[in-house]
Order: sequence, then structure tokens, then C-alpha cells
Amino acid sequence: MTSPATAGAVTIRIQEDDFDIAREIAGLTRSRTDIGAVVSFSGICRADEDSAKISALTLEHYPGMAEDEIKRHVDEAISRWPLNGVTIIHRVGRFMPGQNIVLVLTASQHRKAAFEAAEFLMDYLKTSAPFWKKEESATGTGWVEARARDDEAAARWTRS
Amino acid sequence: MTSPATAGAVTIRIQEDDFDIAREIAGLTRSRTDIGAVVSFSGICRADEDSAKISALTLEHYPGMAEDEIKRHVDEAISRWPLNGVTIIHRVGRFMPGQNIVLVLTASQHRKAAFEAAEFLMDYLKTSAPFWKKEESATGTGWVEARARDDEAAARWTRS
Amino acid sequence: MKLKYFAWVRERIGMAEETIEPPGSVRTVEELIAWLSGRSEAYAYAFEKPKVIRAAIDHTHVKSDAAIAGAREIAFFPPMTGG
Amino acid sequence: MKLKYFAWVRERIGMAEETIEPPGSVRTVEELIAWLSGRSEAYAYAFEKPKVIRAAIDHTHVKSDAAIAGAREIAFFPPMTGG
Repeated sequence: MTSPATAGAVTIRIQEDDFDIAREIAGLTRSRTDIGAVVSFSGICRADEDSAKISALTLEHYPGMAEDEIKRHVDEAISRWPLNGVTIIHRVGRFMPGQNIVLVLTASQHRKAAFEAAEFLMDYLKTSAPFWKKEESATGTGWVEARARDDEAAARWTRS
Repeated sequence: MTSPATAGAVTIRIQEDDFDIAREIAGLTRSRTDIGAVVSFSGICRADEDSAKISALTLEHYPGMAEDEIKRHVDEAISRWPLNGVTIIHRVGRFMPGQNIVLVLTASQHRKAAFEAAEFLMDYLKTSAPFWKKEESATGTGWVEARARDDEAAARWTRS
Repeated sequence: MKLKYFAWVRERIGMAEETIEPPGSVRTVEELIAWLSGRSEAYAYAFEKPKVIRAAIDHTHVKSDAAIAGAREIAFFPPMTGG
Repeated sequence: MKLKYFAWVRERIGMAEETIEPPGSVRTVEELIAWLSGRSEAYAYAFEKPKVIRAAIDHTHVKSDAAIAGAREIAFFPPMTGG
């Protein structure tokens, strides 16, 4: 099911360690002069997920499938927008509010492609990549429920 | 015409010096636990603006008005999306291909607001903030012409 | 074939993976869920709302009517909440 | 009032700013452009396509029919190409 990326530098990493946005952007743009736009999205652990006050969040994933699923969506993004590069880093493990969870970087000649591809990738990461969040709060721990608004966000990219 | 920002940290700078995206993001998010999404857009000088091979780009601006105009659009973004912070840095001076020109950072609880506000701000920077680009290429120097697609991109945000 | 469980499906079943040989009458993902549910209370609890459960065969999302023949690895998990 | 010029408007006129006192008959931005165009070939060249020229009064974009009464600073420039 996985087709090779057709353009640009693609980096997909699932890791416990934090990421350095500046270093990742530098890795994507270094010694290139064809990139006019880089969009980055960082997803951060919040203390106030919905109502309860969150003290920590644990991210579990399906090793192997997570990378494959992200790769499929990166390949689709590359087929839909003229991208010079894509970097996706998804952290797993236990996080405190304020800590980074996910990074999506897209590089293109023009801003519209970079913005749209980053949004597309985030919408699919939310709804289709096999990661699950468990929250810890004063009232206990519980698995985060999927949100209808995330499914709707992903659905808008469906090609008829 | 300028109304005060109603929420979050707003930073607007016009400068010759380069910016450090990681430091700017840290400045926006440090010791906060209510931010779930940070979107950054970096605009970079390209060598291949349309057809000619560009060797350098000079950015001129209208001091005073540039800051006021950006501030107006940041205020509008804050009135339209639930933002926790906005940082805009626009460089002026002479740039080589590969060098940073502009940075837009938006922070919000959720990704949709951060993405949309960043796109809105970039579209308005392109069409409404008083900056002008002059290109140098092997065939001489010339002022960059405004593009219809940038006007169209900005027009989609007009509220009827 | 190998089965893998994630998030609260894993917690309810009480294990992360196992290797099984379902009878030949079990042809689809939903038949596999029904067969597993009959093994113990823990499986029945994990699969009590089968419509909520997502499945993947060999790392690809599949619907509940997907055939399991030839699958090396089938995974069951709740809707994804990453990103 | 102070006038400011940017980009190729500045280059064609040959200066970045000046202070002027237009006659009372000059009431709007487009009348000011017409009056300036009559001053020399350089101004006429800068304003040869008045529809392309953008104007701002006291740091705010205005249309060509905007009144200039009370303006402290009026700027003329081509369409913006920043970002």
C-alpha cells in the first residue's frame, strides 16, 4: 500500500525524546534556494483538556503501523500539493502540560501548499494514525475519546 | 483605527536581523499550559521567483505605517479566532536566496484557530502591509509586481 | 495469526498480543470479534460495543466485513486520539 | 502636509519625502495626484498610471476619492509585495 515519496525530503519519526523545531526546519531547508514557505505545527500537551484539569498525558502507539499510516498520508500530501519536504515527529510516552507532543513541518515554493498540506497531515494524524491518549487528572485516569470535530476536519479532505 | 489586542501576547517587530523560530515559540509558550497548538510560517527568499534566477532581494517598508497595519490585522485575527498569542517578525534589507524574510506565529488551544489565523495574517501581510520587494537577477533589478492570486487569497477572509 | 490490542481494548483483555488459530468458519473481522467475545468475560467486555472497535490487518485500516484469510497480524483498538 | 513616496514611486520622483502646501482646490487624493503630476516630468512619470498607485493618509490605506483635509502625512506607493 505504501508508494514511495515522489518529491522532496521526507522524515517520519516516532520517538520519546523532544524535538527541536529550529533544527528540524534547518534540516529541511539547508542549502536549498527553492523553498519559499515553511509551515510548522506543534501540538502541545494542555492542562485543560475539555473540563478536567490534566496533570499528565500518556501516548501509546502501534509500532510499525503508525509509521506506515503516517507514510501513506505523507505520500498522499506529496501527490496533492507541490511540496519540497515534509517532516513529522510524533512523541510517545508520558507528558506534562506544556510539553511538545507532535511536530508537522511542510516546505513548499508557495505558502498555500505548505499551509494546506500541514493542515491535511494534522487532520489525518488525529483521526487515522494509531496513537491513543490517556489522561491523568485529580479524578483518576481515562482514555481520551475521539472527537466528532476531528472526523469532520479529516472528512473535508476526501476527494469525491 | 487601532484597537488594543484583547487576548494573549502580541509581538510585532520589523527588523534587519534574522529571527530564531525556536526562541520566538518559546517566548510565546513559556510557562503556559493552555496552549495546545502553535503554527509557524516562515517566508524564505527563493532563487527562482517566477522565471528569472534571483540573486538577491531588497525589502523596503513604510516605517510606522507597517507596524500600524500589521497591528490592525493582528487585532482582527484576535477578534476572529481564540488566540493565546501572535508573533509577527518582518525583516527589511537585502537578502540572498535561502534567507528568512518573514515569520508569523500563532498559538491557540486548538489547531484550527492557529492554522486559520496564521493563513489570514500571511494573506494580509502579502497584500496590505506596506512592504515592497526589489529583485536582482542577471538581467538587472526590478520591483516585484503584486500578484492577483495574493489579492484573491486575501479576499476570501472578507466578511460579508 | 497474531492479534494485537491497544489502549482500553488491551487493558480490558489484559494482554497486548497473542497468537490464535480461529476455526475456518471465522471469515471476517466481525466474525473474529464475535468468536473472541465468546472466549471469556474479558474479551466480551473489550468487544461489548463492536461498532466502536477499529481493526487493522497487516498495518492497514479495514472495515468489519474485511476477510481475515491470509492475515499475518490483526489489531483491534479504539478510535485513534493522537496528534 | 508631508508627502512620502515608496518603491518605484520614490525612485521615479527622485525623493523619499517632501512637505507641500497644495492649493485649496485640491481636495482629494486623486486631485492631489493630478496636481503633483503637473509639477514636473518626474511626477508625471511616477503617476502615469494613477489607478495603480496606492495611497495612505496618516498610516491608513485610503481610496482615491478620500479627502485630504486635515492630513498630516500622505503616502504614495505601488501595490504591496511584502510577506
